[in-house]
Amino acid sequence: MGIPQAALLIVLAPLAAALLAGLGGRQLGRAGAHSVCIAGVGLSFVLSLWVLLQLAGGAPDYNGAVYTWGASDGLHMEVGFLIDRLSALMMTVVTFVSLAVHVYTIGYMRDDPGYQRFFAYISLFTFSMLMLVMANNFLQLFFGWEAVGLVSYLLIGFWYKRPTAIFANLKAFIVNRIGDFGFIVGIAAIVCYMGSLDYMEVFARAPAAVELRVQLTPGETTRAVTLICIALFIGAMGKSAQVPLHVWLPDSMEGPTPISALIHAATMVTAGIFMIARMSPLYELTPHALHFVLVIGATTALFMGLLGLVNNDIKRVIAYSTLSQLGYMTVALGAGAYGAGIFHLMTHAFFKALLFLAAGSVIIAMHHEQDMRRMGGLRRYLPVTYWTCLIGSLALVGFPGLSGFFSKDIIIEAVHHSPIEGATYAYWCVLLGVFVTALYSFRLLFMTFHGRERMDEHTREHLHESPWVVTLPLIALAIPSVVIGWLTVGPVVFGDWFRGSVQHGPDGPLAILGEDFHGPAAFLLHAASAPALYLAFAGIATAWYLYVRRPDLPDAIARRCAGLYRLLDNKYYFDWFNENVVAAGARALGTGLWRRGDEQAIDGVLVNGSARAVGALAAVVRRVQTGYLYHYAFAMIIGLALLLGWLLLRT
Amino acid sequence: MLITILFWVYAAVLVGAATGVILARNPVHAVLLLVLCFVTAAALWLLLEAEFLAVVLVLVYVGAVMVLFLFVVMMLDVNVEELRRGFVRNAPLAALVAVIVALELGYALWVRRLGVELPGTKAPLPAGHSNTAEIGTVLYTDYVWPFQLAAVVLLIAIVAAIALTLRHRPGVRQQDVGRQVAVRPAARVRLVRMRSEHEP
Amino acid sequence: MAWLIAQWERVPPELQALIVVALQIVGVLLAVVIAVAFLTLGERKVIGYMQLRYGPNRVTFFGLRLFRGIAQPFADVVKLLLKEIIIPGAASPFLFLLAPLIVMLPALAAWVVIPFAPEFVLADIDAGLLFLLALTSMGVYGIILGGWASNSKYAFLGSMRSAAQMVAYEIAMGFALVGVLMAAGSLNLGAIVRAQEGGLLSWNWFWLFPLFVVYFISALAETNRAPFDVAEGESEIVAGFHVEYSGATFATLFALPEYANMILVSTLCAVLFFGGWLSPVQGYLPDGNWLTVSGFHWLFLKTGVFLFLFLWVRATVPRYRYDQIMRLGWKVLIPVTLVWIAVEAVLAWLRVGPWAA
Amino acid sequence: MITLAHYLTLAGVLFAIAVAGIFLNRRNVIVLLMCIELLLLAVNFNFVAFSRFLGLLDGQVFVFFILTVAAAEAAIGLAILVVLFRQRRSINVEDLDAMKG
Repeated sequence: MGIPQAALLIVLAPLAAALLAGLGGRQLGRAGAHSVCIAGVGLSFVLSLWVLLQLAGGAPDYNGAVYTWGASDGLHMEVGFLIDRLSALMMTVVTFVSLAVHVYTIGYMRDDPGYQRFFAYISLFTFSMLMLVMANNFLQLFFGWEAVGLVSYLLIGFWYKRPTAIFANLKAFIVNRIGDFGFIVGIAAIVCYMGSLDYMEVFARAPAAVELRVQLTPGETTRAVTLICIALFIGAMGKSAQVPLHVWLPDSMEGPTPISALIHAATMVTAGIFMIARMSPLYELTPHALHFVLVIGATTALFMGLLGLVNNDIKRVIAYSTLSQLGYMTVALGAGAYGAGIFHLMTHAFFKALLFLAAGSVIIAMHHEQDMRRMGGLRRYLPVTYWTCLIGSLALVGFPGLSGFFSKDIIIEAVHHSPIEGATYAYWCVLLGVFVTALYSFRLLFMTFHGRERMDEHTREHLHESPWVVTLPLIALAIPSVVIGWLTVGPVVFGDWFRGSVQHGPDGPLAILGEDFHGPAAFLLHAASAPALYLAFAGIATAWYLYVRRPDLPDAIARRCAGLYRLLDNKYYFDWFNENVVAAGARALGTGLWRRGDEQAIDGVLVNGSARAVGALAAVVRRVQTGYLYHYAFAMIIGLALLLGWLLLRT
Repeated sequence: MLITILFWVYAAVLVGAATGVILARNPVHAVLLLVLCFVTAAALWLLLEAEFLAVVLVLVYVGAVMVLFLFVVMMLDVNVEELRRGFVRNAPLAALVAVIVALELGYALWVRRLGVELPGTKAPLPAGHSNTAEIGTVLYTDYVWPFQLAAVVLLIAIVAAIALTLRHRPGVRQQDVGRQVAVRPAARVRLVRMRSEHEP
Repeated sequence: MAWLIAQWERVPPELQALIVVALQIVGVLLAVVIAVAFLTLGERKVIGYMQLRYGPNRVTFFGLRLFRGIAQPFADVVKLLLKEIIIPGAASPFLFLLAPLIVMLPALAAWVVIPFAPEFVLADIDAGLLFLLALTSMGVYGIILGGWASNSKYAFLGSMRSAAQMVAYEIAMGFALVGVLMAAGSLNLGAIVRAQEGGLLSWNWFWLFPLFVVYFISALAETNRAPFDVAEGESEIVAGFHVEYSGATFATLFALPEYANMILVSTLCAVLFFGGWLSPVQGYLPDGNWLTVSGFHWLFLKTGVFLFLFLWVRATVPRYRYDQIMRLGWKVLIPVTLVWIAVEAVLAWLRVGPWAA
Repeated sequence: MITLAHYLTLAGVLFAIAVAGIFLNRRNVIVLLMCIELLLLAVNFNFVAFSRFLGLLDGQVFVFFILTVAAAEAAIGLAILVVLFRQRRSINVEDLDAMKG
């Protein structure tokens, strides 16, 4: 078996599993459904790992079409795979997290009536994500992109009887559509200016097309490649939840927790990051677009993290954390350190999935209670969850040696060295972000697992550790959270792992950092001289002080800084703005169009008016149309005579 | 000389018959006069050495189309008198329009000339000349697609005419040849062996 | 005699030609009319013998007993011509009198294109076959008009039946003729005969046998002969379209055209499918033998055979019902001709048989 | 001698007669149809005459097609007429005014 066959199997196994579980779920039963899906995803994971090892061992990249389903005017529309180290890495991460989530779901969804449907969805989701990651052309990328959006819509609204879930999935869908609009404009611009959908052809033609300009506003031209990159990034903003298209992600916590882990931590939201890394040959051509990316990412990284400080829903805190971390990745991309972004994506996938699953474990134990104010002191009841959660949190805040430490530190350093305009702003954002990250992470940890037990008696009596299907994935994710950074930072970020798949500028920040890199241990020592580490520790200490030592203090601070607190509590009024300006405006516009445009202009003037006009005209013409055959015959003959006369008299 | 005489005779008959067609009181007479028109027209076409078309005109129009007209005229119980109302009242207008058209055509023909050598005559075609073969040659080569199209038009006309006039009358017994042929003796006759009542 | 020839020389050549042609026409017509007269006699005798009775045997010339009944036709003619012509009161007199003429005219006019012998044909026109078709299609007018002008429901019904039947069978007949002209490559009847040179098996009937059968059946129907004589079905509609006619009008509407048409289609059968004036043993016996010489006698003989067939059929086959006639015409004969024309086209394309050259 | 002009004039006269016929027999659909046949005959006359005098065969081919189409038209027209008569017991054009507003 070669890589092409493996690639096909990797994609098709989850699809087949999804179809089996989705269409034949009733026949398969619960056990059958989860067995099929886990087997499918497991096969995908094993094969992905095999492909990754093959590529690591020096196997050549695979880039080929499987099926051509349309060719029009030189434009080939194909299903094709590009298997290089970037996509292999993504495949492995996606399938691994997905496998963990699959196993975890057995425990989490045990009593849910939509068990088989859920498994079908998550397998389908895995398939979509793999199609996205493995695409070798924009059309398939778009297919995967939309399929991921669709399945996330289905999954967020999985509990479709809850109004909030319906609201959340609609919100996610609509916000993603806005991003997708930009995305498809980008693809269209690529077809327009590059004349191809294939990645490699586009990349090959891009340098020649750099000077193509497009006139967006009168008298002012923009470079086409900048337009393309910004349009694509708008798509990425939707998927990867960057400000201001981030609003759907916290709300999407309405879905079952495994989904939160799968979609909103490890896979779907990383699609944007992955896509921009994949498009790095295009982005390298246009500093303007990178500047845009950098500023958006930095803003997201800091300000979304701040929101995590005031929220009391355990899953939402993690969701804001995800937003913040996505901001970090985007910053890395904007700084031109694509490898760092992908590296953080990978490490983040592990510890964020871990955190979500741990939160899920807590939620199971608390009988679907998500408010942290009703928790506390849980570490005695849920030891495995506690320890794995602690590992995840430490990885997240960047505890030295853990995976998050490496990835985050590299990003901060990369931004520091970035020549892109706005890098200073970004640097301060990400640096402060470290403190904020530590603060909210440990706020969550302390509020949940330490301190006074604030739950009611009934809940306390039933507290017990989750079953092994829940804890096993926790442990399985905890291990890479700890070690993956140490093991892979060298080759992935500073080595030539991504050579050929991701293009870094020759004087990019990673090149500068790479000169000083002498292995993970040295990196560890070097970090001790940077502010980030101390900020992280400061954050942890502050959290401990506020939520363990003086639990009364946060409320007092909130009262003192009421304006700031209200700003944060209302999420910077984004939702308010969307609800009352955008949505209300759209509704008002719709109502206006309906009343004025549809009822008055179209129905009134065009439809009824034209009918009335025709009627009035017909009333006149009716006198001519006698209905007698011979009148028409006379008209014809007289007309003929007149025509003949005219022809003859016309000299 | 002979041709000139024939032309004038036929032309006179043609014009007279045509006038009769439009003035005839009885539609049957009109049909018959129209048949006469077609026959004289065919004769005139023979003078023009268009034998094939002349024969086809008789074959198709006289032999088929006008028979159809005759059938319809005879079978429909038409109140002729009622249809003639307004005949006289319309006559001046009809004459006026006809004269205008005739004048226009005459003007076009005799004054404007339209670039045609009108008084020219043609020598008769050579003896071995076959108008039918010539038309056939052109029809099956240059005009083969229009020819097929014309065939389709006729087919549609057949189908349409049948579809329009076909009606199923209840209670009419019709012969089903297929069923008649399919009859087997065993289905109709049963042979019964009986003992004779009296001993011989 | 010499004076006559001298007078003849003084006549202008154009007029000479006209007189010659006129004499030829009169000759042919006379022959046809006499043949019709004797055909009526022949019919009665033949059917009489077939039905074990005598037929006409009283009227003779000057009491000669040898050919008893031989003068019967002349007696009939005299009788018919002397009878009163009755015009029904509500009839349309002009059309009533016109109808018989319209029937008779095509039946006689068709003879101009019949090649009687290698060098004898009144009008050797190229489109002879088309001319025949055109003329036969005109015969239907007389019948319709005769029936309609009589202002009698029986006559009208009979004429309608007859007209529908003729129109229907004309199509099958026309298709059969298409096969013939495909085989000969010409519409000229003389050319059609010449294309069949070479003895019995090179005549058209051999390769176009289905078309010949269709043609013969259609001919029976076209002439309103038994078993297709529902137009005059005595038991149903008295006597059909000619029920109101009498005397000379009856003779010209009914007797003369019907028998003239019978002779015509028999002759056409001989010309189109049986080699016309050609000898059947041509090519089988050495040349110069008196049997191999082509000539009018062969045509006469063949026509006689077909006329006998007509009579034979009348004597033996029961009358068809009207719907059966229509069914036979539209659903059997026309498809058969279509199929065989297709077969013939394929044969010609493959250059089989007479198309080998 | 008979020239092209003779035939064209004859056709013109025929055409004018047919036009007059349409005006005269405005109530009788059958005669109307016959007048149309006359019109077509007049037109065909022109075609045949021109074909002969210009020495081009196309005119005759065109007449052939006109005959075809006219035959089809007559067949369908008469079929419609028969159906009409069955429905209305009349072929008076003035009775056929269902379209009249």
